[in-house]
Amino acid sequence: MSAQPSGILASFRFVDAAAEAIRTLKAEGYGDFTVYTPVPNVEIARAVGHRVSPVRRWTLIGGLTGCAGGFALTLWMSFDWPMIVGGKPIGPIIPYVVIAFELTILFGASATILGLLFHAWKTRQAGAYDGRFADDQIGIFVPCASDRRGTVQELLRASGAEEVRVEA
Amino acid sequence: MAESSNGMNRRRFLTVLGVTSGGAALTGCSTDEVEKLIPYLVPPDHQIPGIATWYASTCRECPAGCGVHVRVREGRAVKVEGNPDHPVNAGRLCARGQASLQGLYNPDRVRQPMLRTRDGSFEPVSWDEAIGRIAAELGGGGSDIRFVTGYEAGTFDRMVDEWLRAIGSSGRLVVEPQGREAERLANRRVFGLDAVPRYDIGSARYVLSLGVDFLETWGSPVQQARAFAASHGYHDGHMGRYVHVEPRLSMTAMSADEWIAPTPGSEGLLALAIAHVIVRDGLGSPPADARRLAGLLRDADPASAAVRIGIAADTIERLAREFTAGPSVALAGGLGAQHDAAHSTAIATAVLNYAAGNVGQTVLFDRELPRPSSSYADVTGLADEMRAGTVRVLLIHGANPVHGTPAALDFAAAMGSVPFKVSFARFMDETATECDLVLPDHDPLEQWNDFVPRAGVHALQQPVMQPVFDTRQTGDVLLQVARQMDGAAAAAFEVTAYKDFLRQGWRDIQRRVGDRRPFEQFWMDALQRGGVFRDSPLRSVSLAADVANVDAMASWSVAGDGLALIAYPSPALYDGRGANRPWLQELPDPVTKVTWSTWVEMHPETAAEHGIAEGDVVEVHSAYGSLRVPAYLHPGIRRDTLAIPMGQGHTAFGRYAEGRGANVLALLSGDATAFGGIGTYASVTIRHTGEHVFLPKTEGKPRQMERGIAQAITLAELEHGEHEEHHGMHAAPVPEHIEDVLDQWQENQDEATRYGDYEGEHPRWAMSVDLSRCTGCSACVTACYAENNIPTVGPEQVRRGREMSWIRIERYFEGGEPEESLESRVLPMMCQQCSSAPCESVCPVYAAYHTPDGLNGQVYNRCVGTRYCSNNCPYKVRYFNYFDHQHSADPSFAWPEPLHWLLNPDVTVRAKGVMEKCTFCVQRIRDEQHRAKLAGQDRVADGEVVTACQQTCPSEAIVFGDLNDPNSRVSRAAADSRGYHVLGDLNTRPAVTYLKRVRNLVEA
Amino acid sequence: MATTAGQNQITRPTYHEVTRDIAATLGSPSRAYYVLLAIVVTVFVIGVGALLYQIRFGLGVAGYTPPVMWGVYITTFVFWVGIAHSGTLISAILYLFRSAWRTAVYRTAEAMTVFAVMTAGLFPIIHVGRLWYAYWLFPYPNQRQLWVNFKSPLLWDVFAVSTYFTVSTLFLIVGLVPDIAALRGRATGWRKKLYEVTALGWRGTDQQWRHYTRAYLYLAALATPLVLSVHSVVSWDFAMAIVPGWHATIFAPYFVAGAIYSGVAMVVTLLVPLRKVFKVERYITVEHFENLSKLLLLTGMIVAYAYAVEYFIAWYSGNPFERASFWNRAFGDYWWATWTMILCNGALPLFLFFRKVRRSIPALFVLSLFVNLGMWFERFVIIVVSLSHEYEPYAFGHYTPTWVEWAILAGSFGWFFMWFLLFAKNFPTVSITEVKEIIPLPRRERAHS
Amino acid sequence: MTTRGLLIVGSLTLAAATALFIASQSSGDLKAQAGPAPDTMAYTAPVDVDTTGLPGPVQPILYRHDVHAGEFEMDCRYCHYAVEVSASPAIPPVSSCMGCHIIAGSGNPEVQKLRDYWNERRPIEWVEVHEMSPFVHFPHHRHVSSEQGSFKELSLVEKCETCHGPVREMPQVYQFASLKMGWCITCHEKEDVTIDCTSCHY
Repeated sequence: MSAQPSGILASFRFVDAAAEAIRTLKAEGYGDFTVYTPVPNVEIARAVGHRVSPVRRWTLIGGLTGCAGGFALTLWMSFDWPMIVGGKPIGPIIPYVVIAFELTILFGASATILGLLFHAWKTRQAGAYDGRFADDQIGIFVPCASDRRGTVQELLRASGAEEVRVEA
Repeated sequence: MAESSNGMNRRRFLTVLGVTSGGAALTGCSTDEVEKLIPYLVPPDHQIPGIATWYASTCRECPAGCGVHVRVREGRAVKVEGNPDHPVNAGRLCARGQASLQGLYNPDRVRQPMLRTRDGSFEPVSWDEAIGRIAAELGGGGSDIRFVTGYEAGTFDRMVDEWLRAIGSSGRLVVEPQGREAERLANRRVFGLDAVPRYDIGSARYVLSLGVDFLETWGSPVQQARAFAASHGYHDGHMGRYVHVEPRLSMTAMSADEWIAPTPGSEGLLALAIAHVIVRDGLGSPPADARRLAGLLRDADPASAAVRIGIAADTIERLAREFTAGPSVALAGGLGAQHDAAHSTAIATAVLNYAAGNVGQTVLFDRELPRPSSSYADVTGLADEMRAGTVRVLLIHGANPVHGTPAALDFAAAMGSVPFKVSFARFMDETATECDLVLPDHDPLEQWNDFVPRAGVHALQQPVMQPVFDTRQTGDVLLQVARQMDGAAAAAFEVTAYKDFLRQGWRDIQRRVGDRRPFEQFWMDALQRGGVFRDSPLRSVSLAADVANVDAMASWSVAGDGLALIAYPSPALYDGRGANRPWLQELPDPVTKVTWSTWVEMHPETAAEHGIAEGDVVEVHSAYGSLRVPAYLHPGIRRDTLAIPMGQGHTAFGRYAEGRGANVLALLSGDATAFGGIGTYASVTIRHTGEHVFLPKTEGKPRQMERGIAQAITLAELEHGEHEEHHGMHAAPVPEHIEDVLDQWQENQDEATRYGDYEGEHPRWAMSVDLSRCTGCSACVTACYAENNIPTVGPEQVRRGREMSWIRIERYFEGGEPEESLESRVLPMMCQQCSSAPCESVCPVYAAYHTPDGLNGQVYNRCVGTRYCSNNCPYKVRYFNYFDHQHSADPSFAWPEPLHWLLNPDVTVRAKGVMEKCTFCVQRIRDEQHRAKLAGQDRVADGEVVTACQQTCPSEAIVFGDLNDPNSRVSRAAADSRGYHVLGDLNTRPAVTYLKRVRNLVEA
Repeated sequence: MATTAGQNQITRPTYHEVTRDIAATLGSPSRAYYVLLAIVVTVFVIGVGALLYQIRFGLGVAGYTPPVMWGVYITTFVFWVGIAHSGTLISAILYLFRSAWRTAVYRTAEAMTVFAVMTAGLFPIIHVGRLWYAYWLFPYPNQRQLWVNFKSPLLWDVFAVSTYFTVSTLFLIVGLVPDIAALRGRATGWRKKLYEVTALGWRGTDQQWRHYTRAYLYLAALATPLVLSVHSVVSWDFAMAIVPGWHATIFAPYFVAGAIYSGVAMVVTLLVPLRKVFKVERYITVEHFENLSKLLLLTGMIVAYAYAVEYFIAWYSGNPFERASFWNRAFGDYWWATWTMILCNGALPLFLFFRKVRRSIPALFVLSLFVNLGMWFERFVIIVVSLSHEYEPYAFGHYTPTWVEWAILAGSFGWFFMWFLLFAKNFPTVSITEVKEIIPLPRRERAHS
Repeated sequence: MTTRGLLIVGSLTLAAATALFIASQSSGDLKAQAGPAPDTMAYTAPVDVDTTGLPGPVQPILYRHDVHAGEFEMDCRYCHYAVEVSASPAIPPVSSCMGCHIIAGSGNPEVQKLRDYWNERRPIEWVEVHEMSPFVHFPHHRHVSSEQGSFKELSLVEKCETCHGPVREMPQVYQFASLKMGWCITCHEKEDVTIDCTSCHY
């Protein structure tokens, strides 16, 4: 992560307080804050209001590639050196469905992981962090210039932050 | 022959070549050790590397004397096949003949002269020393010298006699278990002729065998098998009928249409009773003087005889009518039927043949009679002489009396009191180990010799390759000895080499056959053809003057309440001389399917009475000794009878023979029978020892569970146009319309898979097997081992079912319940080369695939060894290399030096972990295709490719060829109405068509 | 957010307690752990020794008796592949069904899956005649210009099993990331470094959760058909063959059910000692075992039904080969194997109808052991017994395994448990994050009122 | 064996010619060193070669294929007499070397080695250069007599060279082609010959 910007780091015990804080922040026009939660939380997510993750596209594309690749691989290899076995056709589709299916899953899954890593990296946020956020606290970091610090601290306290500190 | 390799060490050359070609190990990548190529110094005549040379010679594995062609590659004999020009076997060979190579290359051959030292062990000596020693021991010769040989008919026979005469002795003995003493005696009594006739089985339409195993060891099995196929094989609507009379169902009996199991020892009476009926009712066309037999036949009326035989009287009447209905022959003899009254069986048979007018028709006496070989009585005589100490020097060649005579005679002990004993044995057998000096003879394939299997047939033996070891031909040794002796002996022979002696003899033969050409021409021609063959003139015989008062009523019977024991010669090991050939040891017995051991055949009910299960070790007691052998429960034997094969129980004779099974001769009387032979029947009692062993047998289940694998049909049914045998395959009947749909679908699939969908015109290699000709003799099995470098795995692995025989003879029993006749069927099972082969599609790496010419290809070096193909093969004809049989350093190496010299250089030797199987001798197919291509033929003609099994089959049951050629023999055979595919309902579309066995049963 | 927790509300721990308790499982374990580890490693080494012996002398040292060309190795392969299945079932399928109780047990099950597949994957290789060429089964470009035969069910296996291994491993790792992040702060020494790396810079930001939850959902969605396909493919190794007793359409569902059955049994076998050793009874409760045992009961009855159908069809089809094959199963030389299987898989699980049994952990443990045994024998019966009596009566044979096979079989257990023990000591065997998930975050209102 | 008969007759004359040729110029070596080769000669072999550094295994005798096959243009079949009739081409028997070297090449140490072998009746243990896996069957006769595809235009020696390389310029023979399966298949596919497995593997 790049050099940590300065700003305010608040920690909440109560999820609804954190949500309220998020809503007010957004109302006040602070867009680029970061929320830390120990578990995924719908209420927070709603408050932050992200759109659905684009990871799903990766899954789709990966799966389709796998499927196509599976059929291509099997059929091409069969005809590259045609050999009769058991009086069956050189390139029967039915048995190759199995291969295609497995490759669909394999590629789909791998692509999903790549998608996750890629997007998580792309949307990474710099900011102060506290280990407790992985335990039982909810954290909000609002990057802001020194002149606005006062108001932001006020705002966060008002919504019920247990602890607000300046990260320079 | 491969002569004139002027002193170059052929042996070394061969081994090296062996590495690069024959003994080639199969590995995934090429071996990185440096291979040496060693050229000839001077190339031997007509030998081109990579091209086989064929030499005609004679098989000496048994007295039949079949002609052979020996295939020689780069100076090594690699395969023995029958000589098509030879009148005896017409190109066919039995398992023992096929295995003769393992005699030549046997690792346990005596490699140089051996002399016994004071401490009793043997030490190598030089030939000069050895010969000097004999000459010294013989001194001036004398009448106290005895020379024992095996059955020799020809020049060597003459030489031994002349040699003995030269050293002033007449003590010559011929020891041959198949002495046929009973038959000779019978013919002396009945026809006043000390000879055995030739039986023309081929032209007989009715064969009655009184316990004769004429397809196994008696007489000339290959010739008789051919003749039998001609007589009994089904051929457009016609076939002969065959009735076998013996207390046990032997391999020969398995081919019978009717098997009669008489009270042991009473079969002679049956013949007599039949003759009685014939004479009584004047059936057929008996000779005028046949009524002179009436007196002899008086007491043999069916009614009383039937009781003693244990069959119904009207059966006898019926047999008499059948017997005289057409050309017929009755046979008697054979070691397996040689009880103390065997001579009266033979007499009765001679009488029967005469009464039925067969003498001169199917029973033929040659004008020139072979020199009568000595009988077992003479052997006992010799034993007495030796004990009496009147024998100074004993020379033994080609015989093993210590193992081959009853233990009761104790021949070994008798030999002990002979001061000097010389053996010319090729192996350290039981007799050789008793001798003081062993002078190893050449193998028959290494020597110059000749043999007269029957009158008019003079067969030559020539060396097909340089001697493997430092051995010498006994003929030469005798000449050298004679030369070292003083006076008469030295003068007796003007020739110095046995070859010259032989050629001299052949000048006489040329004169006798009236050949005008220069001798050299005659000689070369004879060498190429394998000998000179003429039909010999016959003599007419008539009844002896005193035939009326010959006693033929004698019969053998069990003493007390004991069981009858039959000691019979093994079809594979003969009298035991085959026991050191791994191929023969691993060859399943045609009847019991047991390998590598001895067993006692016992009826299941008899076993049940004694609480004996298969494999339980039984102690068999006779008046002369006792034996411990595992039991084999055989439905094809009388409840009051036991049977044990001969041939095992060697105490010497090499790694493959020693310490296997037991020698049944321990149970027999040492005294000669009335007719001067060994009595092979004995009265015994049995005791369950409580021990158990697993018999190394290759059979899973003896019943085919109504699966129609080996199918048969009666002649009557065929005549009425029925071709379906009713077996329980279709438990749930398929409706008509479905049947049609299925057929249509099968047709389409068949069409689609005929060429395996490969483009272009290809042959479709196929095979047909006529079960009405197959006798189960298993010659094909050994031929396949020889051709395809199949390893022998040994008893331990056979117990685990890991034998490798690409072709196996399956034997199934049908019926046999009380009041039901027992039928046995045999079926050679090899890879069926299916069009839609289940094995191919499951192989992940294409190691099993379909070749354009319809073979079910198996690429050994591609095989990874998943063994899926074998699981999916309904015929179970794929064999897996569980051990490294091809690796000389491995404990399971199958070809200990020099045995690996017989490896076929055209076939890869398979490595550990790969699957192997029959591919219709693809190497032969490819060779023929190369030849045809170079000769400018566009395709291989029908009959040009001959598979190893087809080549050797004595009854010509196997036909091979191209199914896409409508005129090929195989196409016509496949179209036969008897044709069927094994497990055809699986739609595997096999390339092998079996023709149903036809049973010539009497109309009920 | 699933607020209906499977466990009663009274003893619900706080987030902090969850983190603390589960982190505690990574502390220095008891002596028993090391003893156990020593034992399994020894067993594993013995197995390796047996394998080397077999490679040197050839497969003949195993008990193969034609026509039985597949024996203990393939049996064990199928056994382990089966074991693997419940893991993915619990982690993926139950995830899609949003069943809350899975959260406490899925990590164990998932780890088990990965290690079971690792074990299973070895057996086809051990089994082939020339294992040094086993790689020929993969379609890689080679100078021979030869490819592989995709029509062979074995090829399907290669693809199915390797796919399954990859996907389930990814699944395990993805699930681990947030937990590792949570432990990052507490760990010390080399483990701290390890965790800091493996946490992949996880902070639980809103963006990360956004992508994470989605990705996890799709992985689950992909894993679900996969788990069904894999054992279907394995079953086709047999169903595609013409061997009587193999060639049956019921095989795929039959095998899948059996796989999950054996897998769940193995989960129970693992959880019972695990919750004791790591003192996580608070999280893995009797409720969990009851749910597992219900799963056992269900799949067990499906399996039993499949047995019945097999025999029925054998009779109803009128196919003499099928009939003979199944008659031989029940009353032939291998009757003991067949009846062991029926007893263990068909009869004993019926006790699970009693709530008492379902909630008695010792009883469940014993039962699970029986099911494991029974399922191994099921595969043995299907593979070995069917092969021993096929079409050619002359070629019937009787197979008995040798010490080599038993040693390698034991070795596989050593190998499997070795990995599991190492995992359990170094990674949380109960998912911290997901256990928290089913505990609602504290709300201000409730706190004040 | 009529083919072989002809071969022998033909090759004997050839041998005689070669023998006379060598005998006629005892100091031929120098000539060869001095000027360029006369037009009659297709190729002139270097006189002495330093075997060290030459590819291919060192043989018991430095038999110069470049001299015999190259410079003297001897037919391959003179020594490898079986190549047209048999799957294996045959290694020449020592006697056929002595056909010429009973006279020719006196003073040449390598020839002296040969004569020693002959006099001591020892076979020469040549080191195999072209090693093929034992499970592969390569029928030489089919290949040298093939009229398939581009082989129609090739002379016999050119056919040999497609696999064995420019033996006519090899003082010491080395393995020219990989002889691996892929290499075989490439050619078989190019020339439209069968690629059925069992045509080589059985």
